[in-house]
Amino acid sequence: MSSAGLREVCTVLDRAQETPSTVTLRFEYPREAHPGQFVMVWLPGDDELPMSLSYTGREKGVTVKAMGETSRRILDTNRGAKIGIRGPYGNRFDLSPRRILVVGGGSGTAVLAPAAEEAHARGAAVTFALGATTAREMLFAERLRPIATALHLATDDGSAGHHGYVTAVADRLLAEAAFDVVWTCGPEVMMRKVLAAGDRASVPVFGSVERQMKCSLGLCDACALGPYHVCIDGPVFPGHVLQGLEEFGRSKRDPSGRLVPV
Amino acid sequence: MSSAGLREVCTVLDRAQETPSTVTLRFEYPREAHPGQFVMVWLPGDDELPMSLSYTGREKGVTVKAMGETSRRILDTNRGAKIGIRGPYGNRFDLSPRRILVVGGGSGTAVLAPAAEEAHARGAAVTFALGATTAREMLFAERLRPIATALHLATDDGSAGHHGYVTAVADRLLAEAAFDVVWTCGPEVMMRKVLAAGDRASVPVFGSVERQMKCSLGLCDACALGPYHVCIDGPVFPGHVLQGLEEFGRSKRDPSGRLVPV
Amino acid sequence: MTELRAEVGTLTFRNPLLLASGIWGESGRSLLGAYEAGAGGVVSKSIGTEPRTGYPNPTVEQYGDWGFLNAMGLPNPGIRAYPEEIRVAREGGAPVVGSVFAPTAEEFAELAKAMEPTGVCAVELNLSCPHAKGLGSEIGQDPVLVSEVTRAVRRATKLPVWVKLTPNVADVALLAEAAERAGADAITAINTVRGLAIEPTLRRPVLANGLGGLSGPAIKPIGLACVWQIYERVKIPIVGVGGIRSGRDVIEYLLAGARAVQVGTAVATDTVRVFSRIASELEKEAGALGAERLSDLVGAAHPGPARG
Amino acid sequence: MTELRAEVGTLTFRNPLLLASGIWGESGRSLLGAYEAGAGGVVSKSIGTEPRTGYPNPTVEQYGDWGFLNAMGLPNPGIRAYPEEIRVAREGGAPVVGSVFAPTAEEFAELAKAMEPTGVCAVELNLSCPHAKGLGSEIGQDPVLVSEVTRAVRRATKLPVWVKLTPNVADVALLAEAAERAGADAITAINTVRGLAIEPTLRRPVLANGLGGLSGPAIKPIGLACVWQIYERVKIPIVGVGGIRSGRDVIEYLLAGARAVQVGTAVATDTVRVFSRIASELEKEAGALGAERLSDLVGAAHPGPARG
Ligand SMILES: Cc1cc2nc3c(=O)[nH]c(=O)nc-3n(C[C@H](O)[C@H](O)[C@H](O)COP(=O)(O)OP(=O)(O)OC[C@H]3O[C@@H](n4cnc5c(N)ncnc54)[C@H](O)[C@@H]3O)c2cc1C
Ligand SMILES: Cc1cc2nc3c(=O)[nH]c(=O)nc-3n(C[C@H](O)[C@H](O)[C@H](O)COP(=O)(O)OP(=O)(O)OC[C@H]3O[C@@H](n4cnc5c(N)ncnc54)[C@H](O)[C@@H]3O)c2cc1C
Ligand SMILES: Cc1cc2nc3c(=O)[nH]c(=O)nc-3n(C[C@H](O)[C@H](O)[C@H](O)COP(=O)(O)O)c2cc1C
Ligand SMILES: Cc1cc2nc3c(=O)[nH]c(=O)nc-3n(C[C@H](O)[C@H](O)[C@H](O)COP(=O)(O)O)c2cc1C
Ligand code: FES
Ligand code: FES
Repeated sequence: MSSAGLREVCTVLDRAQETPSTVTLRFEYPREAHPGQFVMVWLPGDDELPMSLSYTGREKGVTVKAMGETSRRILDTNRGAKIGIRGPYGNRFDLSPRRILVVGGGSGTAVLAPAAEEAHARGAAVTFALGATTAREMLFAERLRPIATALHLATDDGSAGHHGYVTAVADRLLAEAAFDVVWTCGPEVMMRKVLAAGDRASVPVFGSVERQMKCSLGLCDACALGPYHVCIDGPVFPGHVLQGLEEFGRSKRDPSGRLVPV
Repeated sequence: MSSAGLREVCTVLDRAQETPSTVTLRFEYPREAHPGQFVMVWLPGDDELPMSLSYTGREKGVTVKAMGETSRRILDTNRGAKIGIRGPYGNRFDLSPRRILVVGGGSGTAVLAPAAEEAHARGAAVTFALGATTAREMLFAERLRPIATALHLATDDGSAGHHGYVTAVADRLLAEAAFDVVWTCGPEVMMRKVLAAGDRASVPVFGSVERQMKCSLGLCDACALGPYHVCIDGPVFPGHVLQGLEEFGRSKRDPSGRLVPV
Repeated sequence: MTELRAEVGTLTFRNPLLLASGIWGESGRSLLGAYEAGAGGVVSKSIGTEPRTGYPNPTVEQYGDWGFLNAMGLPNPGIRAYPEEIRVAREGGAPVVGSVFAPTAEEFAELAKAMEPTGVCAVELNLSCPHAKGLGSEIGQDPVLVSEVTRAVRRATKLPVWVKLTPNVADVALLAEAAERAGADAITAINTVRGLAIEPTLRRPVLANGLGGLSGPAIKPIGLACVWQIYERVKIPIVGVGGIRSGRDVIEYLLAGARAVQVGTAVATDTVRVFSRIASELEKEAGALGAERLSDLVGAAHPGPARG
Repeated sequence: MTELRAEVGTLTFRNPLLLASGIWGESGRSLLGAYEAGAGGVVSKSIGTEPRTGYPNPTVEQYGDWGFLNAMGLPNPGIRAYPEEIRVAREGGAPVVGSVFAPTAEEFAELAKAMEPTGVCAVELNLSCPHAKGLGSEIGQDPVLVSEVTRAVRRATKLPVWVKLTPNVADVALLAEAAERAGADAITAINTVRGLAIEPTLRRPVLANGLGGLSGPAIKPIGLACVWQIYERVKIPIVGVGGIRSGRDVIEYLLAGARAVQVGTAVATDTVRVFSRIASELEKEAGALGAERLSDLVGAAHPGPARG
């Protein structure tokens, strides 16, 4: 009826400090969403950023890591605050595989968690390899433990689980057990290693990718990644596609559209 | 998909000279229409006039009487010509009554014919009283004869049927037989008489009314008739409504909006 | 629940939803119908000195439910016949704003003077019809002419003078400033946006006049931008028009700086019941925003101290 | 079936459907993607002298599928980095029109000169961005500045010069005349229409910049009106833009006077496959109108002898 836009203003219902640098905000946003998809989160007066949904049910959530100015301000957002939400946008994880290896790095686990939960609810066996710089920065380990067939941790400083990169854990798991698919999200250098590991084990990998976003409608080109637009063709891409992209793991476009190193 | 308007350009498939002053144009116009409704007929380069549908099936038709410049040009339209059509607009006749008296004056019969045909198809008994200035100007007598329970004609010059006004015939029929409803269309002085006759016989009357039309969307006020707009509240009105209107049968608005005598 | 009374200068309306000029505006009974259906007031059809039949049909084109294009050509019964229509609306209790148009400042002034005894509560100067040659937007696009016309009318009548502007200019606020300096009591913005529809098969424009004016939801962002820009540069009240069909739309116009609004095309797309529906939406939604009075919202989306 | 080749002055495109500036225009691979998807050619993002990040988000607002409002703020990698993007598109075979913007005539001329060696087939001067202060529509609203900029670019390059105009003026044809007299080879019309969206709950404009520019089907009637008016007053070819998403829309623009068109917002609403869909609709529908070549339709809705 109204000619209003597609944006809704939502009240923050809950704020959970997940790690020292990561916070989850929950809000009611009635549109249907699927694991893998993202929303644009508008902090009025500030900016609007793409954020994967870390909860995709009726009471949705985003899990935000302090990076730059705006993400820091999102972290400072309190219960009762009003934020603008539009979306969901982008594609989703295929939830049909039965044996899934989830390899999450840092806040990348945010987008993998709801996918793993839903796959588990549908009967899949989900093994996790979660990495962080240090134990206190490990995201969603407790959330995912109840549904995990196995839960493996890795920290750069050895304060929890494997001392070293999570990619080493993933490599070992792929050698030891049979998986139908690997899902991954994290720094692109990490994802490149997971893609290589998947190749070695002949297991298909799907990775969720981040790029600068403005319209998230396939219009403005801010999120260009080779011939793709992350906002409409992604954020989830098959590993072989990512491997074919010169830019992946190497360069990305800054807000002016210039290619800069990732 | 397209942001095109609601107007369609139709090819005149058939042109039938109904009387020396009246022509029916047939054209394919796919939208659903009901007896009583009208369309806006655009003669490119000329004008666009409201015309009742005299055929409401898939191959629709309008039956036009030569009045002023534009209607004359519509009469000159040949098979193969392109005309613009939009609509249908307005309300319709209630086709549920079982015993119907149709009182048509001149080209007013155009809008009554499809209503009568459809009511007959649904099992109603339809009696006709059709009037014209002279026998050659009698509209649709042959079209309606096959479905008529009775068909009564009247001409001003006595060249066919009753010599005199068709309202006299209607008066007599209403006195002689029982009807559930009277439908009428014709000059407003004629319709006023039919309304009075209906009153005397305690039979409800519905009349189709013409007024200046421009938008036919309830926007411009060209068709104002008391508190009503003929394009959206009409053209079919219950007799008691018409009788309550000071203007009906007396005045109408010219294209500038001034009240002038009918 | 928010109190819906709206003040435009010295005038008070029971709610901020006025019928826009040119919609249901030829007959007094229709004006009254809009008021009875819930409008806070009504603006007459733009009236000229002599009766005018307007352009031949087609005079309208429709785009889905988000846009209408029209070139009526300012049909109107003329200022001698029209007072009778105003009388009908006034007797029914409707506050009527008398809209007028003319090719010269003198004729505008005479029309305004002729409106005075009819009981209208204000005159609205249509300086903005986008398709009638020499009448309307040629004047409304030139700040000097806007001044001249406004000043002439200002001198001729004690009635509040509303100046209705066209969006078909580089800087609508410049014209609003010209009107304010010349003594206008309010700015009405916007009239329709110049547009054209073409019929491919017939290889010709759809409207008999060729060019027309776009109205309906499609122009809401344009109207909001104009009201926003005008609010930043003039102090007199603004009446917002363009694409309004919901309570939310009205709130957007208020926040941009309008004190009242006019509703046109929605009377066709949503029937005349649109007035009561918008009013009840407005009451609820303005209430949810914590507004006691509508004036709490006026201009509130602008940075800086409120002028409510 | 109509031959779809389109001529704009000395340039020939395989079809008249060009990608509009600012859509899929930052990366050369995206430009090429539009060409591979069926566009007849592509216009680059408007490029300035220095890299620009543009405005913060939100930069877009959407109205159903009939309107988008944006204020990107002319983000672009700058003229030093951009030739590499053009190279990618050119190597894939795409004819590229290089769009440029600047605050002064001299800077426009330098940008045009810098475009020459990149292999673009023409430069398009963006004199029409409705929301970037001092860049764009302030120039495009003033015939003197339009002349100055056009003349400076005309002198600086042998490339065909297309001047892109804003609809946010009283008389768009006046600006087109100024561009023609100053040596422009073609007029592109229109850029977006100034608009505003307001978020009621937050009591603020949606876009970080406040004002933005409306695009999509809502502005098709406005774009058609501009092309119509320009066609009546200039002889150089016109490239029509605004709200095109079907073959019928293209035909309307051709009949109004355009020789080619640009498609922007529909790339988002209908995906990039819109180019091949429009092309096949156009082939069929122009054929049904009896056109052997598209030029048979150019301006054909105007009264008087055809200029096809
Ligand atoms: C589809 C998608 C989903 C996303 N989901 C999440 C999510 O669930 N949780 C979350 O915290 N963030 C997510 N992001 C990233 C988020 O949108 C922001 O980019 C991030 O919060 C930084 O924004 P900022 O303005 O605070 O930092 P900026 O001021 O932009 O940058 C601060 C620092 O972070 C770096 N940086 C910025 N953006 C990225 C990026 N995309 N990738 C890597 N480094 C970057 C910059 O180079 C800089 O060093 C997602 C991004 C996309 C495209
Ligand atoms: C809902 C509706 C349905 C209609 N259906 C039909 C129809 O099926 N067939 C048909 O022939 N016409 C119909 N008309 C009338 C038609 O639209 C035109 O008004 C009529 O053809 C005259 O148009 P014109 O331009 O040729 O004449 P004009 O130049 O407008 O007028 C010529 C003469 O006719 C008189 N006249 C014009 N319009 C009317 C009118 N509405 N009633 C009485 N006298 C009038 C004028 O006063 C003048 O004397 C209908 C009108 C309406 C509103
Ligand atoms: C059919 C029609 C006729 C109009 N006639 C007039 C008029 O006579 N005078 C005037 O000032 N505005 C006239 N307008 C403009 C409206 O008053 C209003 O400014 C415009 O339609 C935008 O509002 P909307 O989107 O609510 O319709 C007319 C608009 C329409 C659609
Ligand atoms: C997101 C976006 C960015 C744009 N950027 C530019 C630009 O950089 N330069 C320019 O000349 N026009 C720009 N435009 C305007 C378009 O080129 C086009 O003129 C306008 O969108 C109307 O066409 P459409 O309705 O097909 O989108 C932009 C439009 C949009 C929607
Ligand atoms: S964010 Fe604009 S195209 Fe993807
Ligand atoms: S014809 Fe316009 S309101 Fe009826």
